[in-house]
Amino acid sequence: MSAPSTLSERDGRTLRVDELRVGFGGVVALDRISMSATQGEIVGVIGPNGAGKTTLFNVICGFVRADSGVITYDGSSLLEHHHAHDLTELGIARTLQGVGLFAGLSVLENVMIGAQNGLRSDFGSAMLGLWRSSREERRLASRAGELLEELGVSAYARHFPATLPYSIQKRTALARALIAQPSLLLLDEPASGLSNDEMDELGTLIRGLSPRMGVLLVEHHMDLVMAVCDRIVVLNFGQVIADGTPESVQSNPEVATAYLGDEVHDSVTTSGMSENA
Amino acid sequence: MTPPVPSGSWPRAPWVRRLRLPTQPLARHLVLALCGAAILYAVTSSLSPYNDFEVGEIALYVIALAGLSLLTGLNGQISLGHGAFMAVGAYSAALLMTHTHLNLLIELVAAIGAAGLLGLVIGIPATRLKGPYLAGMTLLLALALPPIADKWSTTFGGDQGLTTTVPSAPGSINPEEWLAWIQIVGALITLVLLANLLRSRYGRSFRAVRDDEIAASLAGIHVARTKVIAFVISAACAGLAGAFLGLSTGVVNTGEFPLTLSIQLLAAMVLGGTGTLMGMWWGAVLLVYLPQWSTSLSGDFNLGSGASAYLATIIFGVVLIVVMIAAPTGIQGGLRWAWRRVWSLRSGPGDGTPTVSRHPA
Amino acid sequence: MLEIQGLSVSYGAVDALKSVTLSARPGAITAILGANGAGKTTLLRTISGLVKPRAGAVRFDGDELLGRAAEDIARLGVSHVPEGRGVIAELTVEDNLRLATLWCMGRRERQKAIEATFELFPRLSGFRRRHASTLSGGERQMLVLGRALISRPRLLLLDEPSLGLAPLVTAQLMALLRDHTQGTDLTVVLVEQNARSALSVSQDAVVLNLGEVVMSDEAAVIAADSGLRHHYLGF
Amino acid sequence: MSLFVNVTLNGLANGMIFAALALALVLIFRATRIVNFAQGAMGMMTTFIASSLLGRGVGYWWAFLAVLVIGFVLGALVERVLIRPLQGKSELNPVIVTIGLLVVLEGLAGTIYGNSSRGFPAAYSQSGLTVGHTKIAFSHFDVFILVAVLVLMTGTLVLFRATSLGLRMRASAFAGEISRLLGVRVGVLLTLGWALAGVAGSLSGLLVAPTSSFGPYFMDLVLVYAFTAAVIGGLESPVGALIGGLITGLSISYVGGYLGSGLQPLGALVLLMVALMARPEGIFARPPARRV
Repeated sequence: MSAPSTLSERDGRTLRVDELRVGFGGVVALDRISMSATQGEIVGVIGPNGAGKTTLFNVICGFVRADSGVITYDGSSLLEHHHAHDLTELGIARTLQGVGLFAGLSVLENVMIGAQNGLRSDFGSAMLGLWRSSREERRLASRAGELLEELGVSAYARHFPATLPYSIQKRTALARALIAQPSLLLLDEPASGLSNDEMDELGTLIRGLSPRMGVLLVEHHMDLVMAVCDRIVVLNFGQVIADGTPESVQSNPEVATAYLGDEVHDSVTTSGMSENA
Repeated sequence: MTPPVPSGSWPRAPWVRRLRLPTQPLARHLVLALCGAAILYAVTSSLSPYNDFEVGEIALYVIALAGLSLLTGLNGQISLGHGAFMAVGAYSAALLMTHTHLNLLIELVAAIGAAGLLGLVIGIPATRLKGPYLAGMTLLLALALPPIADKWSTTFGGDQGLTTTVPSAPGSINPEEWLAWIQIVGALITLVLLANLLRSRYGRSFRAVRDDEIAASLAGIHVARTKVIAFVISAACAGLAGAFLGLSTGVVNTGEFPLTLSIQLLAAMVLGGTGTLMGMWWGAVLLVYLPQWSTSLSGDFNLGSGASAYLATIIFGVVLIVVMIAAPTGIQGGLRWAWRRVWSLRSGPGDGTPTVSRHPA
Repeated sequence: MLEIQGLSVSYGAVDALKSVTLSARPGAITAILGANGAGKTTLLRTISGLVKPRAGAVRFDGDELLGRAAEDIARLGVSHVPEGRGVIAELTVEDNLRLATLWCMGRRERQKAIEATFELFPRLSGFRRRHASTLSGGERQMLVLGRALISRPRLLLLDEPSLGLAPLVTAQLMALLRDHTQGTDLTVVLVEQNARSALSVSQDAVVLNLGEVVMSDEAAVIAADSGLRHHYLGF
Repeated sequence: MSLFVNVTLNGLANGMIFAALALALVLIFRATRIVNFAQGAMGMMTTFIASSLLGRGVGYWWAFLAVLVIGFVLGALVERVLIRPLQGKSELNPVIVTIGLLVVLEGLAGTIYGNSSRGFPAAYSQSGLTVGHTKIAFSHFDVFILVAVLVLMTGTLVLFRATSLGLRMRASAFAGEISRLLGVRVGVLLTLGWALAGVAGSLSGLLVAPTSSFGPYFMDLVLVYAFTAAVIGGLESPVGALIGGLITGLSISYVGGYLGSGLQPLGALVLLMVALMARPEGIFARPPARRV
């Protein structure tokens, strides 16, 4: 993929999350968290199951409403009058857990979908099948084809996703996010279901994105996170418990405890359950 | 509807490979339409006037079915009330014919517009509804609209209905053939326009929204707008078909648009192949001929005249059930499958020729 | 004795379990550890009949479990507590408990069993007629655990009971589990992310990674192995 | 004023019938997330069977009872033969299958019994009661409707709230997988839900037939009104079905009384659209959790 020509204009776009609070019923999913990610930076968001990582993504994308707090991207708020379909125009793209591909669209079409918001031709010319529309279609298709080529899956361009190996599907989903040339990419568990080798390739791929865009990476495979991230934000029980370089996170005992838990000593008895639960 | 089964490899016959269709959508679809027109011309000019009349009816049902196929098959929205949109189109055109002396073209455009408008009214709440809710609402629509014409019988002609007039045929062409041609041209134009649309980003958006609304919105697609567009287009097609139906029957009254019509449209669409355009020709043929076949069938089995009226209904119902449980791809899907089988047997197993994306048109 | 041999499970194009072989003995807790996506939940769902495997065998006390319906496996004395505190939120606390006894107890015995469960979790007894949806996370976990134990199972499958619980509650839960298993013939398979607390109450442990068994030993041995930390944290 | 009273009473009786059929839709929807569009046609079919039985000299109450049993069996049969194979497919497939069943049943009824509408006897007198010195539009039969539907509703509630069978049914409707893990035979209970819905549908057919033009299509409108009622009630709760039934019955009765009966379906459509716009999942339903 060629770097967008407008790179210099977009340089330094930043996602800022400030004192964000989200609750479902009585449960606090995100408890006044603050963090940021700037274009060119790869930020990992980790934490044990249920820590609030996916909720954070969902608030950014407008699927979940925040109770309080602020999210801005490049200065504009993402919380008011904000819909998921506006994200691409702001330069934000997201992949979904699993693959989230369209089963009834070929791999090529799945990728084309990602950038068709930028098309100019109107409804009339599409319906009449005018050159204006079809030329644009052809250009989009060839751009999608090039991107698939770069990701090494162009052989499958005309296949339907369900018939393909999982790693190919994952790459297609990534291509769909990349074709919009986002300045911020949200990756939701991109490595799930991949083998070790495939994960290494994914790591190289993500690293290669970094000058062009900011990447927010939710991932459970620590090898990958530690290898590719510039900075890591650790969530636990909806709070940020660490934010720093991979090295600092690795040496943080609180992080290890969040993942591994504490030992249960013989002195702990069940009689206390009634009071403390 | 289950999304169409991915086709995997689809080898083509050698002569098909040599006969390249243009890739530009308009050119491609015009070529196909002209071929279709030539075949239909040969058919209509050799048939009796009554058969011409039937070919015209087939053409008008193709219009309605294509719209329904787009809505249900490609956009995942179901309508059990497409008969109501046909009624709106028929009455709009017939009212203009009774009260004004406009060109047929303007009357047809009015029918399309009126039905499209109703499509907008129904389509906007529909964007928020899941399958069963939308099905129930459109079912109610099919039952709610016709009584309105009875209520204001002075405007809508009550039981008698409104009469329609077919523009007189030029030259020595007989009127049935002329009407058939008006309807065939209407059908071909509709199919070309829809096929163009489906090969553009709009067609892709329809299918993306059907498959996964959340992923579609993340790709920048305005989900609600896309669904409303699909609904309006589909309703507009039904409106045109309704206006043509009025021309065929010569009179527009509420008896023409019972709930059964809406359900038969659904059955014909499902049987033809949900989500295809060409498959709608099969569906339309069934809509026109199944009642006749079932009448003669019940005559053969001495089921009595009462039964014959219902046999077609039963067959449509059974078809809906069987296709949904056993073969969700319908006739068109079955033919494609058979075609692939034949050619994969010819070219032998393990023939890894490049696969072809399955375009809906 | 639970014996699993060569168990392989795929979801479409993804291999969730690759020829997993392990066993769990009665009177002991066997911890299944591993990072998210390692295949732990799939393992439990296959044992209890919710997922059909591609290949392999699952035997419990000589009975082959594969090929049986989930409700029949439950009636063999297998209690599976699914991930995410599987209370039935629309039912009351008491109805949640009662539901688990319908197939195995008469009216009088059932009432006794319910009272015994409330004695085990005194906190729940105040909420008998409250809908389960009103319970806190810890209370829900008590309820599902009580519901799993009320039918006196021979095999207990627990999927991440500590999920979202405060550390102290987790510790108490684990201690309860430990006390409840010792000296009985109950077989417990405990799937946990919270490795240290799980290991401290378990006798045996198995570590899964990408659907494969990478470590399998006594819990104390695995707790002392630095490889475990690596599988979790990558460092 | 007397028009208003009569229209209200009429709406009440109709509302109870809609509630019965709405209950049938609710029983099925909450267990299987399917709206059975053939529920009305199934009630039509069983009413025709009742008509045949009466024609052969079977006593009214025996026929009544027999038809409820037939409704039970028919409901179970439909679930096992037509609905079970659709498990795991898209939500549009069951919609289309039940619509197919609807037209098959209507076609069969037309073939066997003919199209001309015939009379169907009412259990009690249909002439209006006299209150004081004025005759009101509420008959002994309307009282029977009221009682019969209330018995049905109460029976359903008692079943669900006070029996272990009802507990199993609720559990498998709310959480099928967890219920299976607790040894509940969910598949059987789903069939039972359809069977009970069949009883409610049969009852509504028997109650509608005397006051309508009894023929193959006489339940079509009743079904869409019941659907409206069920949606207003949230499609989940029997009590919601009752409230929705009364709201729908009264609304369309007022539309019929003041604007003309031809506009009743349109009135119901407007009511349904307003309800769906206000709360797409029904007025009395809990807001759904959004899954991403």
